[in-house]
Amino acid sequence: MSDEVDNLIVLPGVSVTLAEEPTDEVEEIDGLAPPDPEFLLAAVEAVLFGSDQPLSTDAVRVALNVELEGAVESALEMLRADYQERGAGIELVEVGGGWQMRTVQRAAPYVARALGAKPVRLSRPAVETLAIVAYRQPVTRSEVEDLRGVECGGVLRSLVSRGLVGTVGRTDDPGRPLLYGTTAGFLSFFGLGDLSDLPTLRDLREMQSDDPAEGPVPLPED
Amino acid sequence: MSDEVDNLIVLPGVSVTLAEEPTDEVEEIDGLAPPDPEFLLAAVEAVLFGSDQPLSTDAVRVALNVELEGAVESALEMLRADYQERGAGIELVEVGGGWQMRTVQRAAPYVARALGAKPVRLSRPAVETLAIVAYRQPVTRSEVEDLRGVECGGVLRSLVSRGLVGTVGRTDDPGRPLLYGTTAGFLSFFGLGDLSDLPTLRDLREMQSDDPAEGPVPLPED
Amino acid sequence: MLAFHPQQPVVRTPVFEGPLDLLLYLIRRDGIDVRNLPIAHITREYLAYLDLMESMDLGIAGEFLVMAATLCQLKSRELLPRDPDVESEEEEEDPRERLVRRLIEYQRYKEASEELSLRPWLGRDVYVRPAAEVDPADRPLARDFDAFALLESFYATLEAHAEGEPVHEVELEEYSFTERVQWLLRELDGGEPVPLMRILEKIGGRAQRVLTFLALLEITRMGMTVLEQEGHLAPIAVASVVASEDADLSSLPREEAG
Repeated sequence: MSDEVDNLIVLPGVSVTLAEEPTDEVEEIDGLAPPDPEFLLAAVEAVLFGSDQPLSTDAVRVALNVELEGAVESALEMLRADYQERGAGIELVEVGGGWQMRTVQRAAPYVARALGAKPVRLSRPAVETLAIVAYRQPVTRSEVEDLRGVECGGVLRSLVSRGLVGTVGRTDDPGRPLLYGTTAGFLSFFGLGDLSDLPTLRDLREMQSDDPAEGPVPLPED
Repeated sequence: MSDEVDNLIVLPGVSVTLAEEPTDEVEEIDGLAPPDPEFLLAAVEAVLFGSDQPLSTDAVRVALNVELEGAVESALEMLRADYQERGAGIELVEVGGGWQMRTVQRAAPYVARALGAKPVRLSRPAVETLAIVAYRQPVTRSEVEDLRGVECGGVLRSLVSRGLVGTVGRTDDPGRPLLYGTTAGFLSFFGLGDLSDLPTLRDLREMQSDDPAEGPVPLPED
Repeated sequence: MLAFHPQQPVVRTPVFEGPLDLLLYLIRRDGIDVRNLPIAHITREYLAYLDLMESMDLGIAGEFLVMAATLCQLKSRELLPRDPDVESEEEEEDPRERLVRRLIEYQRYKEASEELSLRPWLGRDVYVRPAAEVDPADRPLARDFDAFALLESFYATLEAHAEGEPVHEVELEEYSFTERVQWLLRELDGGEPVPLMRILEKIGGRAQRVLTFLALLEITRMGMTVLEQEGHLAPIAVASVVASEDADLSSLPREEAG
């Protein structure tokens, strides 16, 4: 009895407040209630908008506390189609295993101007080196240098510092040279979903037949 | 392979890096063509999306190189209405004389969760104010201020925006001031089933006197 | 030696990343099938280009000179009469074949890099949202204090700031139940409903508030007062239906002795 009284005295408005708030709400908020179905698309949009990194379907699902993965996936697809259909200035792309909102390419000069930022540049040696690392990874520096015919240490270092290339281990060769590979930042930078989205090498078939294991290239005599 | 022709340098004695920069790039941006009317809305959207600062109508106009100010203004209004109508997760707001895209308030917990945002601590004034509202609800701002002896408007507002405190009605006093009380979010934050679970002074005293862990640790004699 | 004059018509010449790059340029320029690499011709053109670079005072990197040596070696090798026996022994290491393979492979990656250059680059062709600090208002609250901390804060605040008597624990027995009823009825004289909270706030001591509240419940049960609530969210108001002088307090519970 006295317990009740204590509470009542301290909280004159208790009955009012209690009536207004259903108590089962507590559980929902502790575990963050998932968005109502009618708000799902908007919540997905907001979450992607708020992140400067690509978010995996699973990351979105966890952020929204939605149990069913299919719900988030179809919301993402709907959102992507929605942007496309209304010719928005933003598009939803899958990069590096995640979803990301980006400005459409056509709007690039206006965005750059608004940002007052010079467009990002990569030197030609950097792109060449990047291509070799991307297609030959994991690859050592000396392999890259053999392929390009020039020293590549500086270029590789700058690619590493830009987060496009990373070290992925060492070979067992003498001196245990480092192995390089591309990063998630590489995929994001070039708008690639994963490495299999890399354009296929045009001369691939020719090169395969050039492979010494398959016999020497028939060279016509001069 | 006409690409190679692009990588020309001016000889003699000009640095190699110049070759990577197409020389006509500067002209392109200076004479940036404004977006086609059908792309105007999308361009405005992209420009606002790409900027982390609010952009004035004029800044948008300059970024798009659009002469007519009215065109950008109506595009901004259309965009804002468009977001609202389709119940998007993003909204266009005018803040501090500029336009800014941001996530809708309703999506805030999901966005914060997606970003893995670090929790914030409630300030001492906020805790004090919350305590008064919790134990004296329903309570007006001026009553809280009388008790704390300082102005509490800002603190109350932030507690309301945090979802810990809400308005529960008005008094009949002149000016009909708002009455504040705690919310379901408050209960959930403190893990309370309902307001009667709020500890009383007796609970507190029991804890302090009866809990052996709270008592002084007996020092072993030397 | 050319001098640099800004007004002078400029001489444009390709920049080469390395000897392979230069060789590919010459092969393409002269419409040569890389598989049918005419060593004598390509060596001549390659050396001529190095001469040009030298005449323009451009530093020639070591790799270019190494390739020049390789080309000259290949050329002299071709001039020698072929010995079929030596040829078969050396087939695996045919330096010319090796050069052709390097050129073709290098070209593959050059083309791949050109395709990469055409893709939408982040920060050049497409832009993402700039990284933003989460608005503090949107960040979750740290769960570093509990409801007891709230209670302590409440009492600390009351004691620090209350202008009236501070909240003390007062012995219940010091107060008269009947006195509380009389006080309540006096407060409610006039018949106008008064918010319950405001009545209770006039009372300084917590124990006294308990007693007053119990008194209110009792006289409400007896029909001297009514509790009103206008709506679902409205505060509770109390109104008396009897004047304080007319109230019959004889049926109130007897007070226990001290």
